[in-house]
Amino acid sequence: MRTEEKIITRSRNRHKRLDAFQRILLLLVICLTTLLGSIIWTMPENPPGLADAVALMQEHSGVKSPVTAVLLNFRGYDTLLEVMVLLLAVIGAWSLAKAHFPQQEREANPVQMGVVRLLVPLMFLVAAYLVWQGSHLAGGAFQGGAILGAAGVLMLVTELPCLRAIPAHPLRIGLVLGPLIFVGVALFCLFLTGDLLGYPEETAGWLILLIEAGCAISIGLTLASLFAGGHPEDERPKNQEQAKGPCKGERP
Amino acid sequence: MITTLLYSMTGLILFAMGLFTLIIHSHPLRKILAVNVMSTGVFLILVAAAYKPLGLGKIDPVPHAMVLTGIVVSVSVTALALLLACRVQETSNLDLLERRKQEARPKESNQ
Amino acid sequence: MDAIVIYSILTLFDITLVLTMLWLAWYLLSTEDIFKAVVLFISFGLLMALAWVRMRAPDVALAEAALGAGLTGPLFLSALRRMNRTRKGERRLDSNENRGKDHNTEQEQA
Amino acid sequence: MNWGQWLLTAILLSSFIPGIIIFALPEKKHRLRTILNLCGSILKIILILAMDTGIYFGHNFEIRLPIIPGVELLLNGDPLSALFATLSSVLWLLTTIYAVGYLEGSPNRSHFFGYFSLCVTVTIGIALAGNLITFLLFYEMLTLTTYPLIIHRGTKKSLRAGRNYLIYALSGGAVFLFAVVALQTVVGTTDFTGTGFPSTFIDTHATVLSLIFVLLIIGVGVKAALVPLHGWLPQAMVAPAPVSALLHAVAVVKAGAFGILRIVLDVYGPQNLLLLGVLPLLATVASITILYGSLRALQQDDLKRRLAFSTISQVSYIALGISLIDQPLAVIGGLVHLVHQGLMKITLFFCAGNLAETLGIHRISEMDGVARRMPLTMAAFSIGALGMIGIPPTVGFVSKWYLGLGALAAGNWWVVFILAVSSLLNACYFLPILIRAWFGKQQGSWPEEQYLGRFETRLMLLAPPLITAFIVMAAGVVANAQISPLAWVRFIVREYGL
Amino acid sequence: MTAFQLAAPAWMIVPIILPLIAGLFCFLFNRRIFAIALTAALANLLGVCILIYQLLFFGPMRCHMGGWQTPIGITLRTDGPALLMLLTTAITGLAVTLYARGYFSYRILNPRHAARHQQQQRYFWPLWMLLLTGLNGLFLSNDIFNLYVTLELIAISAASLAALSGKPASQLAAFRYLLVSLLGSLTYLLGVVFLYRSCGVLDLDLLQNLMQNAPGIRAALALMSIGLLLKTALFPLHFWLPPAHANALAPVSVILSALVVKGSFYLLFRFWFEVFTPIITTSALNFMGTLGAIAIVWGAIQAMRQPRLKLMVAYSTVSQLGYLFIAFPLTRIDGNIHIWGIVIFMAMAHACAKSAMFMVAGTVFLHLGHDRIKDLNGIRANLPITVFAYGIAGVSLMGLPPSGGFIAKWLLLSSALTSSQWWWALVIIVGSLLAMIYVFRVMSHFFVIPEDYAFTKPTPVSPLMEWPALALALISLLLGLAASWPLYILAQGNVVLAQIFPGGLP
Repeated sequence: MRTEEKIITRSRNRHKRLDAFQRILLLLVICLTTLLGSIIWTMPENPPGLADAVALMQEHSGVKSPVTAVLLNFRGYDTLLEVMVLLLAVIGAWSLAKAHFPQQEREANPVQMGVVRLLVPLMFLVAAYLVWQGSHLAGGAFQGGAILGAAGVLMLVTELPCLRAIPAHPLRIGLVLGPLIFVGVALFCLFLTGDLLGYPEETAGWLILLIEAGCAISIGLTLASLFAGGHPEDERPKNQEQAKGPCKGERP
Repeated sequence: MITTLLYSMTGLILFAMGLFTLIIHSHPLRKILAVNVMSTGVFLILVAAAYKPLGLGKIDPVPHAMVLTGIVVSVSVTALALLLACRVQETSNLDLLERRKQEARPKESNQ
Repeated sequence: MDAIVIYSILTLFDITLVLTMLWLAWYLLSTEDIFKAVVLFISFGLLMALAWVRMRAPDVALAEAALGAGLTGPLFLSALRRMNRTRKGERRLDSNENRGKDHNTEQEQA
Repeated sequence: MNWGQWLLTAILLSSFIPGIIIFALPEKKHRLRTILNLCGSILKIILILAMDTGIYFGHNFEIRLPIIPGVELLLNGDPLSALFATLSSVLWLLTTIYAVGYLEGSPNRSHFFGYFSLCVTVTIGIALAGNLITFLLFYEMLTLTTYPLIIHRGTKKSLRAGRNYLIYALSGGAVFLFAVVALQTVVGTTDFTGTGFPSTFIDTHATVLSLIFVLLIIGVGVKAALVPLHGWLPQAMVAPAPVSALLHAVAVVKAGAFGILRIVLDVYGPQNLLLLGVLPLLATVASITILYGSLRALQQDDLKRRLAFSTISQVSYIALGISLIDQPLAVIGGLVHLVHQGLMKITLFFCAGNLAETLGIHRISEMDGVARRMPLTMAAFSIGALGMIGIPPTVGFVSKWYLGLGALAAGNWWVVFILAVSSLLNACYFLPILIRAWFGKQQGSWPEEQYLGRFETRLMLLAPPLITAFIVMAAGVVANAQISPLAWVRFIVREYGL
Repeated sequence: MTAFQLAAPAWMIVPIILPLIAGLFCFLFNRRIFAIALTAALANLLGVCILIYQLLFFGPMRCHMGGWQTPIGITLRTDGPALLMLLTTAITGLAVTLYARGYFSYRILNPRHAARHQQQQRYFWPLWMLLLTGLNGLFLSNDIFNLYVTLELIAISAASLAALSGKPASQLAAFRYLLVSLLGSLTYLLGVVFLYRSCGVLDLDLLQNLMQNAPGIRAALALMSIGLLLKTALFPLHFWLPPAHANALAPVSVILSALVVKGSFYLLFRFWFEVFTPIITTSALNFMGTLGAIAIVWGAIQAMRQPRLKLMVAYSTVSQLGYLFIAFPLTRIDGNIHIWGIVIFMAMAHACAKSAMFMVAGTVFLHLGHDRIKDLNGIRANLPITVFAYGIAGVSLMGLPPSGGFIAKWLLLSSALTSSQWWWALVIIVGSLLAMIYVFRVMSHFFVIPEDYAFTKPTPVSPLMEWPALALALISLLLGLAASWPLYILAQGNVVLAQIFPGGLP
């Protein structure tokens, strides 16, 4: 704790001049960078990699895009855990606070509404296309999900009144959908082939697409929920007094 | 090969700048920004390693996949960290308020 | 001959891109105004997307463009707004209170 | 498991299980608690006597429990452990009876008796330990189980005493641990073999082994209260009288002294120690302790404090005796003093407790004429005190006689001198008490007089000191008989081939 | 149906996938969350037992995820150390699950903050289950990038858990914790990048074969180690630990202190003594040992000075972690004989003992409403089992026999003396003495029942809060007596250990 305080007090007069601690730190960081830089400098010209190995197995992966093959087939387990990380971020965010909506409903700005009306369906389309093309070109669940998330953010920014009423439970189902499908497919493959996520070769493409679609939806919802910054209105446990809830800090 | 080197060095410098800022600055948002810059730096080094000029061989997709997941994760972590930073400020603010109230009130027992 | 020209142009592009990125990063990390820093960060993200394209990583570029510009920026901006609001509230309450100490002595209560 | 191993297990469990049950018992069930305690201790005595018999007829009692390579728990019944185990179990029975009487009506008794039982379990464990690791295990556990007893009253003073005790004992334990590991590293085993490790190690590691010996002695010396490691003992007398009895006679100090015996006789072995030439060091420390303890005892007015310093002095007779390892007579004197000192000191502490409990007397200056009010107690006290001085036919005389003979045989005149001076000092600090008590005139009323029971005090308080005092006399009178501590010690010495 | 044979490596995914599914369901459902979590914890323990059975009868195993072989696929691996860590996690995790149930139920009884406490409980379970997933994944994984992902999983769930209490202090600490974790993860990732550039593979076995003394690999090791040290909170990098651990809810403190810190340490240790062994220098080992030694003393001194019980326990963690690092310099000369034994023992004993202590601290806190050490007198009268658990856990922390901590210290001491590095032995002894002081400082307050003590009749504490603590404390105590079993498991498939104890273990 004390170090932190010191750092805080130090940084207060930061712009006057770097003090001794900061100078030493700067020196250290520069040394470190130089050292690592020189190591990178001396590294071999053609770094070894897995490009060839992946290319060799590409045809068995069920998709044409090598990145998607790595992401969802060869290293699908990684991605499964990454999807869980995303979900965790939402759980963490929900445990912290209630979502942030203005108290009184604001009159919708017609220009904003127009933009939203135009953009959001377009973004959904783009997202769907990205997921679809992920099997052979750039794109996939993460990109599609990101677009979906951006659409959600757009809606949140315009503070559409309907968003306030989104009930918690369906939202949770949507958030968990992608991971559940992922796990479900993984276990399904375990039963079929004896390996977790060991897709049968002929159906690999479809299974991957299924996972990607589910994950895209969940990732989109995840990102939008993260932007909303907390759990939905009705997440509060029932039968309890409402006055001093978990989110009393919202509006002093 | 100069491209790889150039971008790797850039990544390294970004990492270092982020690190320095992370340690010396106290504002939570700036700390989070610094972490983001750092992670970008790391990703850049990783992708630069996989780069091959057009026609000089295949691009290694594994680093790309790694960076892809990394970026998504870093966004979600950023969101969580931002929320936490906001909460820190709000709760301490609220805390202050409550203490004010308690001080204004005549002293009651703790329980 | 053509290859050399293309190569030099690319290298020039690389150097420009890299220098711009570094300058942006330095500026956004050191500027006093956090709002400015966040805006700079968004543009930094877009430049990064460009860099990913240059690195022949279109997947990453797509993700960066969507996430860096479409999500991280708004996230930072909304957090900034939220913090500013609370800070103002606090300032109205008491401008001299030293917050640093409150946290440490505060105790969890049953 | 053969019957011998069952027996060893049963010996340990006979106090452990009652202890655990007592912890769980509600405070009010004092009758059940007392029954459990007494049954446990009587059972323990019976079992230990059975073991003694077995040992006498050459049966081998041993339990090995390998833990990791190089570390094993080893319980082993040999004549020396039988000596200590018998002493502890008999005195535990008496102390339990005494404690039941002493603590009647005071709070937190299930806590107290629970730890009391555990403490004895651990002491017996020390007695039965077959290697230094097992010894260390029980030695550290002894510290932990006695600590709650010392701070039982919960006063500031007792807390301070407890803290000091912990600091001393645990530091000693740490040094001991270090030394044990070092010994294990050098020699490869820490089993109690009866002859010590092969003397070839002396040629190669003489310095290290000497150093380890010193560290080991420091480790156990803390509990044995060798000067300058004695600081905790006088403070610990703030604990209730049964606890003092436990500390001074049954468990703690004895465990330290017993540790010295084990290290000298079993870990290093007489031959090795003579080769290393470190015993004079031990003898010197013991002598200094004897004199220092006696001198400090002279200055005390607080009765229990005087007794505490007397313990410091008396326990070192054991160390002194064993340090004259080439003289069987001196060794006999030292070993038998382990028993005799326990008997005498427990009598004295019981009596001191009686005085404090019945009349509120804590200081010697308050004791004028107390023998008229409590004749039986003071009679027991006198026997104990005379024993301490070494007046025949008490057991104290027997110990000192053998020590003296051994020293004379070795031509160690300074030991004889020490014995003489310390006996003189013993007389100086005990006789005035007796004179005050028997011939002094009561001055005013007693500080806090209570009338307890039909006799001068409660029967449960009165009986134990009388019994121990009787044993002090009897064991002295029949010292040469077939069954006596002395006879058993001779048996031990024979077994070690000294 | 090869997947269901007992010898199938696919059993390895059980400890990962079960808590994962449980976490999803805990988040999804509103009711019966505890039942889901408890089932997962029990099944997890069962799964680990199956894995141990496999190890004993079929030896160490590799499980290729998705059936892809190593260069491109991810591999999971079981061996002695990993399984023992899994076992520790499973046992502690089960106890924490029970404890948390009692803890939250007790808190919800208080009508003033019932809503808030229900809210906390609502999110505790999914976070905890996913944290368990991350930990199990970490112990099993054999792929450096996958390890990064598990580290992220652990970091985020741990930070969210740390912030759960909602108090400003805990949120500030959690924020700092999150940043430190992120910094650690990023540094680790940079190391991964260097390693990938140098070797071109991500699998630990392949890396081990490719290991050579190249600058890139050394840099990678340094970066990864720094990242992991940050997460492990070795001495100069420990600043974030005490506030984060001490201000969190009690079950969370237990998890953070007993398990989370061990995860990154385990990884670090694995790297140093399995993968990167050829390039480790003696001076590096000594450096780690020195930091560990300073941590032991510094943490213990800080623990002695703390006014609050939870802070004391948290600083004790800093100190105890030092023991893990002091084992580093003792390896070279000893030829790895004891090293895994020491470290695993220390980790197991500490995990159990420290969980018990934090549980005790939490129970005491709930009981009294504070945890100021000087006002703890007389607790024994109302919470005898809890106090007993504290005492036993203290014995293990102090390293007194027959606890697991004693075995670890014995092994450390004997290694130090065998290799003639007696100064480490001195540090260990001093550390245990200091530990005795801080443990007994609290103990003396527990034991004393002052004359004027008011025997109140408080809300009875749930047995779910008292017994798990006692059970863990007893495990940590009896671990010493059953020491041969963990060593036996450790020796399975470990060439070095098998040579040293050829069938000599029961």
